[in-house]
Amino acid sequence: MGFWEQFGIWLAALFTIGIISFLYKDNVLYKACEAIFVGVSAGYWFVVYYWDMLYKKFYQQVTDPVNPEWYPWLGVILGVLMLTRLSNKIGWLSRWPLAFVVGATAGLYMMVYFVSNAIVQIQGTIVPLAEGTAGDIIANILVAAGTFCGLIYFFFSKEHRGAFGGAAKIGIWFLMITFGASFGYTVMSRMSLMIGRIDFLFGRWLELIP
Amino acid sequence: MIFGKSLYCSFIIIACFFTVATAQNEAVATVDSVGQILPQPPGNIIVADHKYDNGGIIDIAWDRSPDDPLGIDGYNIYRACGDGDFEIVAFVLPGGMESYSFIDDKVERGESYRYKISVISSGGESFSESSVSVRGDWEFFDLDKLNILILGIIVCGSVIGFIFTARAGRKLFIRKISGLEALEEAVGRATEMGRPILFIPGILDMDDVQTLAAITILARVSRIVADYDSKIEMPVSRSLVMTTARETIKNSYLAAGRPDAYYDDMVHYVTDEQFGYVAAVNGIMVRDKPATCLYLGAFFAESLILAETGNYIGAIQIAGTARPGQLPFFVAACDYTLIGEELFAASAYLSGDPKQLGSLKGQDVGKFVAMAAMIIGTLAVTVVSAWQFKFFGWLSDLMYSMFSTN
Amino acid sequence: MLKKELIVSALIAIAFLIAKFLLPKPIQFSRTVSVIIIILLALLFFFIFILTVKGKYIGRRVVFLLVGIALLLPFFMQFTLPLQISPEVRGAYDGLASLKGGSKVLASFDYDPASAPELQPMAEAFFKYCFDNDIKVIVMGLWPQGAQQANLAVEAAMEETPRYRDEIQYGEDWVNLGFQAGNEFVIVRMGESFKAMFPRDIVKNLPYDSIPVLKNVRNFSNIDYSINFSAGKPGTVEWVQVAVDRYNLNMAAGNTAVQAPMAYPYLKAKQLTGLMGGMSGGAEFEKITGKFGKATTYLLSQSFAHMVVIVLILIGNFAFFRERMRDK
Amino acid sequence: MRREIPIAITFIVGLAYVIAYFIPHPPFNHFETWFTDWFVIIAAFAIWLGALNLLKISALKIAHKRSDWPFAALIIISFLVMISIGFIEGYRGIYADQPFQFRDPGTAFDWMYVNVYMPLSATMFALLAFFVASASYRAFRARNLEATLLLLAAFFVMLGRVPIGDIITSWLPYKYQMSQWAAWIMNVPNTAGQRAIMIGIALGLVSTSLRIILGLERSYLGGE
Repeated sequence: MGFWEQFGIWLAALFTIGIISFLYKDNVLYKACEAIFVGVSAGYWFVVYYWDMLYKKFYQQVTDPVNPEWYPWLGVILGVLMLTRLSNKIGWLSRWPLAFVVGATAGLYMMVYFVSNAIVQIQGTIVPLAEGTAGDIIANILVAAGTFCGLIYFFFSKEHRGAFGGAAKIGIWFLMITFGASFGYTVMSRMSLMIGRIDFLFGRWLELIP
Repeated sequence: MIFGKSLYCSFIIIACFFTVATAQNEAVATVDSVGQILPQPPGNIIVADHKYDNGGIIDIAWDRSPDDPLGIDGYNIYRACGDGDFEIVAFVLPGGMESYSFIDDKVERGESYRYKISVISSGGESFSESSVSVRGDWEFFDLDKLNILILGIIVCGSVIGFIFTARAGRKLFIRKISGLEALEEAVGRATEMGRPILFIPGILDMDDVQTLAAITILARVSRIVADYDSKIEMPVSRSLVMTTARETIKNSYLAAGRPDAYYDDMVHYVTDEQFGYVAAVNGIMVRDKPATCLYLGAFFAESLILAETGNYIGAIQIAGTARPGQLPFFVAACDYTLIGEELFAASAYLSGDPKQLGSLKGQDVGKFVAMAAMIIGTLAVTVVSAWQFKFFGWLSDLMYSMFSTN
Repeated sequence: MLKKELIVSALIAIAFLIAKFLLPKPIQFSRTVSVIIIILLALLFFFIFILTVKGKYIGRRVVFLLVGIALLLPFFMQFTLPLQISPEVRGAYDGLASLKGGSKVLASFDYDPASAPELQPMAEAFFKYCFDNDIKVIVMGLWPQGAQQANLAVEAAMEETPRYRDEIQYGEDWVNLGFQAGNEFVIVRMGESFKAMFPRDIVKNLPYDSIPVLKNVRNFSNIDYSINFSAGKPGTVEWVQVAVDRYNLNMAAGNTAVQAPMAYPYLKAKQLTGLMGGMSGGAEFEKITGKFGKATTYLLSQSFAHMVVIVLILIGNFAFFRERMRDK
Repeated sequence: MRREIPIAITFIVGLAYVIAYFIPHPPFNHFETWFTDWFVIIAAFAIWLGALNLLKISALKIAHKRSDWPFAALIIISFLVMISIGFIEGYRGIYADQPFQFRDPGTAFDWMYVNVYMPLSATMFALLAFFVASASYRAFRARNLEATLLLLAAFFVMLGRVPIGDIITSWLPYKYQMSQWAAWIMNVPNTAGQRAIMIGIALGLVSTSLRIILGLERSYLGGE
């Protein structure tokens, strides 16, 4: 193992311990780690944006020796307009790129979500209920009924009263079970991340783990 | 030994050369002159214009040569334009599939083409029959997506329709959304206690619709705040969100007739980095002890930290996000939670503007269509599959095709 | 005050240095010691239970310490846990197993090192399986760090199985096209042409057309199967919405546990052929492919951590109900 | 003009995406390519705003000698170090005989990433493990039926997704063991709930997007 690799492991271990030390209380080491983190991460993204976006998507495309593109120039114009934010006088120009970003987001998401989240999921619920074992049938009916009641909960133009209110109530139960399942999985994920750090600290750095 | 091998190789090379040279003659011999076994040619060549494109693409598919599993070198694709000669356009490596496909995107729109596939193995090359002639056509509209267009028109049409109905002055009923009902009270409490209101618009940029929803809610909230002469505090993690939020609040104060009470630092940028941001917000919460915390927008892992800290300082907390993974933490730790669609409905609801409320009604039509389709479709499919009741066959087919995406 | 802080830090530093330079390596507990530790932990929790019921809630730091212990100690124990393969993971495996030699698989690495503990084991098992079964892998990433994670996974696979170094040719058996900015828009444009999005690979900087494995690969229609390792956005949702729904790609997903519940409706609607969720999904995948790795090792810690959280919830709620009963 | 042009831009761009979905040939199919590239270029410019703001705030802290000014200095230093390395490596890579990218393995940028950025961000993330545990002990209570359902589902999933769940229920037939319970919860009620949320979100999103594209919702431009 070379010097830089060894040094890197020690440094990473120091940062790991520094962040974990926050659990005891806020301290100087943690504050230093946090400041380095903010600086390094801002720098990291700055560099990545520069090379992956400005260099690749603009510079390389317009200077391509075979067939240079013209359209990235328009993107750069919009980007420069964004920087007018820095001035109070012409800052309103930055609304143009903003309007572009918002319009593109709205247009793309509208279609994408409508198709994948609405249409395909509705199609997914259209299954023969009475197929398979008794357990399958119950499961099919529960999925259909749960989706149905869940949608009722989201109805805005009708008061949740009577049978409608009852269905909405069942809908919220399904939603709560969904949240519980998400909660369980989230706990799992967080624990896995800590396991990863422990493996680094005690395995790779201290070499205690077999 | 070596001599034998090279002789064998030269035979193959000569044989290959011979077959390529006579490619036009469609002569398919199974055994060539030196006893090498030629591979059996691929069959069932299907050539079709690529649907719903600009006309520059033709799809080719063929069944593998029966010798494919025994080891071949690959397939050559030949193309002839009009009555012209066949030329090699591509070589496809064997992949062990039952049938192969190739997309030829180098054709001219409006021209007709024929194709031929050959298989190459150590025994030589043998050719398939020539395919029928196909023209590269273009279609204006992607008819595969007709059903999506129809459904889209129904949903968007009803949203727009109700917006106009509402604009014409018809009163629309919208049920109470408890989290939003509590909003005014929460602002009032903060005013009484003389403490600020904390508004967190999620950690994503303006290119997320949840952030957009949060900003539209901010417009209403800051109006209430301006009316009550309360104070709002809004740390953000994106520079775009910062500038947008500033404009939004400024306008609300203007509308409330109190432009003098507005100042830029109500909204301040912290950092793009998720946890750096959360650490800063935590600090603000513990130091300034806001009476009311609003978390509306796209949240990730920070939801738990925020909600826990808010609980600890005893603030009224109202949260809303469309990210199911974070909802449990908000539901467990906040006083009110806007779930999914409710977040998008919030701005319309709070505005009380009939146009906006009309769009909520339109959304309900969409839900109604979804629920009706689910019931009708499920029943039809169940009846057809369980009792082989053919009469409903058309209905189940219709429902399937209506909600299919390919 | 500062003096006390300094002393504490110095003590911790000395403890770590002792661990680094003086302790025998590696540490392994025998079965008996492990069982004794587990019993001691159980007693500790019982003690906390008594305290809590009496109305004395233990402090945050004690909880933190308990979690830390529960996560750390299992690393030194030697239990193997029986593991059942769930249908979700089986689905992902079956998709891979049904491929013939020479098939092309697109693997999108959409995560960063922060999520590596969950997703890296899956990625390593995936590569090992593909290398052993002559499945060609085309790697790309929608996250900047994703493509690097793929390189690390291949490196790890080669470290463990040195024969891959001879058998596996870069460019013929796998290729890394790297990261491309633009989130779901990248997938949209890949539907037209891969080459437009990835003119060169990132390992050897070769032009797209000169890479053998990419011959005849124009867009999704030339891909036999695909897998997506995802830790958030852009990730599985975007892949399903664009590549699967628009271009009918066959796809399985490996997700962090946080993501996994959201992917279930896609699984049920058959937009995904299979799903590996979090560490346990990874362990199951390792088991079904027979390529054992880190996920299997981590699973014991994971189990302990879950037990700790569950016991804490139970204790908290038991105390809550007692208080409520008393108030009535 | 200050308001009309942005609304027009939003309308045109939004509509172009919708049209491009249905009409797959020029010029509409080019729009997606163009817009994507413009979008990322705009984002690349926008980060200048964020970076300048960060530098400004930190510099002010140092200038005013606020209590935590050394940390503000640390932010500036680490930011500058990171971008210098990134730019040096990037240009070195372009002009090298064997061209490489700034983040390729073996570069200083990669070293910084692996040994500084990654441990910091991964550990920050991992701290949540501890917060989850503490919240479990003190916050997650079965206050009412809804909360009880949430906790029960979480209980089964947490146990069922690790082998311990099956060990506890090993006396039952496999079909009724804990992992099967967890799988059932994921496949049945979770799918139903997720679906309802997804369909609802999709409709809410369509309606919000529509309002934005049509210019009815313009608070992103600063209020009404």
